[in-house]
Amino acid sequence: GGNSGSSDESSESDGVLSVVAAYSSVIEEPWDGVIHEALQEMADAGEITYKYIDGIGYASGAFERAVRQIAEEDKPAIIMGDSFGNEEAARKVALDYPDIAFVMGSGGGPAEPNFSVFDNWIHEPAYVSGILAGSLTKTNIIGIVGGIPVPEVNRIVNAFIAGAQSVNPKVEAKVAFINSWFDPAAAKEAALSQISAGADIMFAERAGVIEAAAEKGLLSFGNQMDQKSIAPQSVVTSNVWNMRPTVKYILNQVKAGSYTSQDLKDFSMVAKGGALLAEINTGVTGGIPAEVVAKAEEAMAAIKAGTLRVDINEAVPAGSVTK
Amino acid sequence: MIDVTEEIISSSLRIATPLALAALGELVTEKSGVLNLGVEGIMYGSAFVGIATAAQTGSLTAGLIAALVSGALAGLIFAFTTVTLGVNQHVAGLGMTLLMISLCNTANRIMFTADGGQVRVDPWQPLNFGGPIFSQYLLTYATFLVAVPFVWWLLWKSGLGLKIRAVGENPEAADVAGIGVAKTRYTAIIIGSLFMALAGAFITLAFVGTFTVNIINGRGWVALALVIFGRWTIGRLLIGAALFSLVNAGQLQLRLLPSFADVPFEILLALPFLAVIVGLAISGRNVPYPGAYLKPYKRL
Amino acid sequence: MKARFVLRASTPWWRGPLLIAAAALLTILISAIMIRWAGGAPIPAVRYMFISPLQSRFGFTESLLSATPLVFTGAAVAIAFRAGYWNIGAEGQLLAGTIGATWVGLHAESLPRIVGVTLILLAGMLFGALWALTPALLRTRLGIDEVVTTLLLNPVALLIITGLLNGPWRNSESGFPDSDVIADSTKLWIIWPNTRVHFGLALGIVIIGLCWWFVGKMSGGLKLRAVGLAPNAARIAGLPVERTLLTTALVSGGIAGLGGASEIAGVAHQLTTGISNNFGYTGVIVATLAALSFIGALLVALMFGVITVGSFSASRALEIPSQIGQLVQAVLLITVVSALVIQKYRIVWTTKKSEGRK
Amino acid sequence: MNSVEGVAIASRGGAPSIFLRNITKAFGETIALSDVSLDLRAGEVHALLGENGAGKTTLMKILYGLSQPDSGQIEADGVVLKIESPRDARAAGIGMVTQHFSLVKNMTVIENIALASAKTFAIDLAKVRAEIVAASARFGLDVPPDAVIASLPIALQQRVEILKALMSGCSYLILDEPTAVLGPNDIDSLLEVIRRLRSDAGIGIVLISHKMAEIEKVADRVSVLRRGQVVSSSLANGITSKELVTLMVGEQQSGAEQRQRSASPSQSPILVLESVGVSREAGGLSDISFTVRPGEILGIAGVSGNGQTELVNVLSGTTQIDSGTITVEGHQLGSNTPQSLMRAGVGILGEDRHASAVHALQVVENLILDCVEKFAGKFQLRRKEMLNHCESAITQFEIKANPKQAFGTLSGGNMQKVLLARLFSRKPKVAIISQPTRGLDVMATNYVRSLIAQASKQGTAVVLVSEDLDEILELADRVAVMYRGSVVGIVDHTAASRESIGELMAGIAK
Ligand SMILES: Nc1ncnc2c1ncn2[C@@H]1O[C@H](COP(=O)(O)OP(=O)(O)OP(=O)(O)O)[C@@H](O)[C@H]1O
Ligand SMILES: Nc1ncnc2c1ncn2[C@@H]1O[C@H](COP(=O)(O)OP(=O)(O)OP(=O)(O)O)[C@@H](O)[C@H]1O
Ligand SMILES: [Mg+2]
Ligand SMILES: [Mg+2]
Repeated sequence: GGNSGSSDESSESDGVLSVVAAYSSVIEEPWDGVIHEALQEMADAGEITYKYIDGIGYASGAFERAVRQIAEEDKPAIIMGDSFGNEEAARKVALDYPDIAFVMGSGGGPAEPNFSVFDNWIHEPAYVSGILAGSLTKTNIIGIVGGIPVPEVNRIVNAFIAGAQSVNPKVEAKVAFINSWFDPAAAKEAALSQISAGADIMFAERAGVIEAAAEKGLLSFGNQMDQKSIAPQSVVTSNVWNMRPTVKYILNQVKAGSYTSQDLKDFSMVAKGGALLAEINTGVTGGIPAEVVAKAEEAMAAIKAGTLRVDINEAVPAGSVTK
Repeated sequence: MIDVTEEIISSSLRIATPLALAALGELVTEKSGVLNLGVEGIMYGSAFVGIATAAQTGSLTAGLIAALVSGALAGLIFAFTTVTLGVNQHVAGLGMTLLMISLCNTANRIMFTADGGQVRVDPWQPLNFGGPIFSQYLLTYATFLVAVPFVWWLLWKSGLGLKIRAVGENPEAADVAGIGVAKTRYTAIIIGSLFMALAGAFITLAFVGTFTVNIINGRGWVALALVIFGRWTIGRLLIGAALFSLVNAGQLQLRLLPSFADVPFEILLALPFLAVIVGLAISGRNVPYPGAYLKPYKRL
Repeated sequence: MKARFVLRASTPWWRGPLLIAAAALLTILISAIMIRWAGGAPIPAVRYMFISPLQSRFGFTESLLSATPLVFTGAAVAIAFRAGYWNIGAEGQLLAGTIGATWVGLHAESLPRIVGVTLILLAGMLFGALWALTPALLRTRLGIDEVVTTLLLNPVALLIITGLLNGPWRNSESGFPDSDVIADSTKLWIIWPNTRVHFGLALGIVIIGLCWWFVGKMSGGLKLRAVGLAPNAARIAGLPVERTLLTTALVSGGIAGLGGASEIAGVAHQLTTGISNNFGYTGVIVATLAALSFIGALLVALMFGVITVGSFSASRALEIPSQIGQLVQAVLLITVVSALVIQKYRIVWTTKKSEGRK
Repeated sequence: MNSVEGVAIASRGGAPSIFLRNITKAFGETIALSDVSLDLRAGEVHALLGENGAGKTTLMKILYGLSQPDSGQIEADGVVLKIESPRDARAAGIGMVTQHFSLVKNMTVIENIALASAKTFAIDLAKVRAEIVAASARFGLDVPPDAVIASLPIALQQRVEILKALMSGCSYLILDEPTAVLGPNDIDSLLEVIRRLRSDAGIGIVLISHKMAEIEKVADRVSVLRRGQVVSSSLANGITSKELVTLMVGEQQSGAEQRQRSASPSQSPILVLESVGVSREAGGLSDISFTVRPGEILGIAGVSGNGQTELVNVLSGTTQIDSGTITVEGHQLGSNTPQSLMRAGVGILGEDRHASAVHALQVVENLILDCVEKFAGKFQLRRKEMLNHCESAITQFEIKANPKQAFGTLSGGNMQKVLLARLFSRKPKVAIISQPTRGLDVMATNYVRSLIAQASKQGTAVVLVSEDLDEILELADRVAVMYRGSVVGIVDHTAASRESIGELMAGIAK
């Protein structure tokens, strides 16, 4: 990785904090892309200096080396990144550098004194996407292609299915996992096989699925980012994860000197603006009936108001899921 | 619901396209006595160069041409090191693969992904002649209707093919017959690289319309396996490609069934490699390697 | 103009080093072009990549750590190549070693550490050797070329790991495709306090020493070299060519597998799908750049360790892609290997044929 | 010596039309050709003579573009020819049949011939076939067009080679030792073909041969090469065979004393082969039986390609037998591996000295390669003892070499001596010696032959395989003749003559 951002090298001159990120995957992969986007925006606004290293992967010792190098050589105020699959390494380094705030995407809990965790808690917008999908399907078969069936993926997929079945109990969801975080070609092939099995709406938990839906003239739902631009005629909406609230909160904490390790889950949920539903794209092929849009917006409002709670279900949703 | 078998066949053809193209390229190369382990890298390079050019010029055709040029260039470098210099073919091939992958990843970062974006083009769409089986990309039709007969004609019917085979079997004899061994091997390597480049371009320009790290994902190694599985004949090579693609497409369908949720499909994906090893073991001492396989030739 | 390569009668001693230096320079030049293109400054980049890791204790020890798996795979490839056994399968053998090691690591609770460590290393070695067995048998029994068979088993090993990690070995806490952490009793000792440098490095150096001494000094080593240089001559002299090849292949696989175990027990402490960052393939480069000498392999492995650490530093400091580190290694391979060949030849330029006729 | 231009008159052919001028060529430190000039005429058979290694092949390879001279040039009709590849040579009307055939073994005759003229795209095998049939008739060279080369006997393969060259339209044809691989009958028909080509087609032929009889039969002009230099070039009828031999080897005549053969040896045989057979894929031997007594030399004669190489491979253990038995000193071998043979006391000198040793290793290392264990210390090889052993071998066998020198840098004669030293220092009970003097000069040849004689005197049983019939007649007590993979007759030295053995070699049963 490299970056643009401020040219200011020092760690804390005139209150500009330095943040260095370590990504296991590459920044074009949406999960890390969301974090990168938020940090880059802060850097462009002059609020932080930002550097990153990406594509570190899961080779033995690589992630720990990258994070240690950052801690040793850049001495930043904050190290962010995703420690999924490199959990042990990240936590070990954090213990050795108690003065640096470690803020990591993680499936585990926070660790004293300086290891905070966040995650993409976008099951709420996923539920609402599901409502749209359940209303729009004609074959009552929905195709879902996920990365690897880990709890954080499962809960999004399950929420999507629950949402669909809440408005249309006949919905059958076909779920396939490509067992990779980023393999658009495999994801597309899996999506095409679901389409051939009758799916007429596709949920693109991973990259590659929207392309399949677009090729077959079907509707699709994006994940992590607003992915409308990939295929404006196909993408109804996306479950968007927004890291800005998390980043802002952490910056304030560190600036104020009151940073402690914590679970930042709330900042990635709808209530605090960390999760949202992208603007519903009524321009897709065949359009979207107004009452369906209304239903979705109603559900979203209810979630914001706290009157609708979306269940968290982290069980593996395998094969075909019917109610 | 659409007929599943029909869809599996359709999907197999799609999966088989880059494999068959790359394997044909490797076949032409190996028939000249040269093992090109750079196949994975050449595919990677053309996949990237193809889409990068298409994105910059807005023309998929320009992308395809650029991909072919990149393939030819990579082939040229490989030919220079192995034919002219006589470097170990396996070392040069692995080097080529590592070079192309690291070069493209670096260029991709510099050109397209520095701010988290990704290169995208509107890819070629399948041409629909009715039914899922006949809804395929132009390149898929071209592969099976043009490239396969062409390579068959090239290797077994044309004068160049005769030269390639002679050079691969007995370079000394070919040399004495007045055939430029180096020239013929360069030609075979470059023709082979062009097919590998087509295979790479198919993945980005037709199939996914984007480029990501690890886009080739071992397809080059599968192509290599297919050539040996096919005992250096086109018919058997195609049978191998068909079997592998059917297994691959079939497992994607099987994954949809609840009872198969826990089946380790990785074993199925390992099949082509294992099939080659078993096949070699069964043929025993009768593996029809080209006579000059892996041997550099130098006149004194 | 047409170039012709003519074998030199004799090569002055300085030509080799000179050409290799030229190759290194060419590599740096090509890298510099890429660095410029990426918007970085080439000279500091080269300094970050090759020198700065050596200037701090942290950088140095991390370089040692990165070099450790390459010491094993470099030695594994070098010893096989010396015997004329073209083992391109160190990657798969290392991966097989990680499987064996993880299996022990997950089942070896409450053993004394010395026992646990011995077991995990033995398992890695055994699995690596077993992974090398089939191609070796095919070669020695049926004369089937090992280049392709060893190569094609690499993706198979990776698929088995993926299968294990998506299935029975999936992490019991996170559900991620990485195994649980191995038992403490099987973790290797840290040999340089307060760094990550572990016992595996010492083991690797011992292996290098053993290989060097065996191949150079022992009777078995003389046989191995003879088989590698001229198998028919060795056969005529009554040397057991097939047995030597088989043994060497298994030893080579065992060393690569040991490298896998060293990574699991020394650093990673768990199996991941990406556990090997092409360590086996890089081993082929390491051995080739070292011209198959063991001490050379150790030095090249260390250099690659430095480049690995240095390219991360350069990447962040100069904001250039970290992928350039790998690029440097690949370009270095091609230029140096070409230089090693070219040094044996004299290039004669001849004019076009038509000009030749008077 | 006659000057090259001096004898142009009265020649059968016309004026010289291809000149090789001042050709020099060195391989590393070996000077293969130094300042060689030669001229070739159309319609004339020009014989090229010289010992092994004199440079004949090298010179012709240069003419045919397979090798480039370090200096010198080739001219035709006053024009300098730039021959950089066989393609250039053929364009200049020069064709060549190399010492080792240049045919693609698993292609058909048609494909092999089409190769030479193959264009890039269209290729019409039917047309090539018709051309082959026509050319066969025209030159009197019958070949089966659809047969795969590997299935043809050597003589037919050679015919394909000649036809291939002729069909490319050459007016000069180089034949490098074409008769070495043929039996007497095939030799006669080849010579007939050569005469016809010269007289009917007006083709200029360069014939390389070691056999005076053939030269006498067909040559119009004879040139002799010695150590890379032309020492004579003259009309054939102006010079006798004896003079030619002197020209070839120099004044120091072969002074080898005749071996004293023991009167009928009484001891029982030490090596017994009974009905030994080897499958076709492994070379094809059938029903080979013979015995050798201690102190006896059994010569194995035969036209090359009749199973001698395979027999040596069987006795060195590199080819496994499929039937029959091998018994050494009364003990039947379970299987004929190199190890079991060596343990039984069988030693071997392979036919190709370059293939029998490791060029890159030192002389001292090569010398102990077959008994490495003897020098294995607990922790490392005992270098000192190895060197001592080597020094004494160097002295005893008069080897001109330094123990630490790389074997590949030795001259052929010295290589052969090192390998003989390796063989005899094991004190083998049976020595299998194959082509011991191939490529050696006269002095080295005599020395090697005396070593073999000496070993047999000391009780070693020797199996001597040689293509050189004179060598066998000089050394052997009995001669076994091989034909098509079996032994067709064993003749006592008292009854052995060139003629009797020649008939057996040609497969003409008595
Ligand atoms: N490729 C080579 N490398 C090194 N030396 C060579 C090579 N080819 C030939 N020589 C040497 O050049 C000399 C001439 O060899 P050449 O083959 O021309 O002899 P020749 O007269 O044809 O012998 P023969 O009667 O055995 O065919 C020999 O000393 C030979 O060893
Ligand atoms: N096939 C070969 N491979 C490698 N080197 C060869 C080969 N043939 C010949 N040479 C080299 O050519 C040189 C001469 O070899 P050759 O066998 O002709 O002996 P020679 O010089 O004729 O021997 P002598 O001087 O005893 O007659 C040697 O240095 C040898 O290394
Ligand atoms: Mg000689
Ligand atoms: Mg010769």
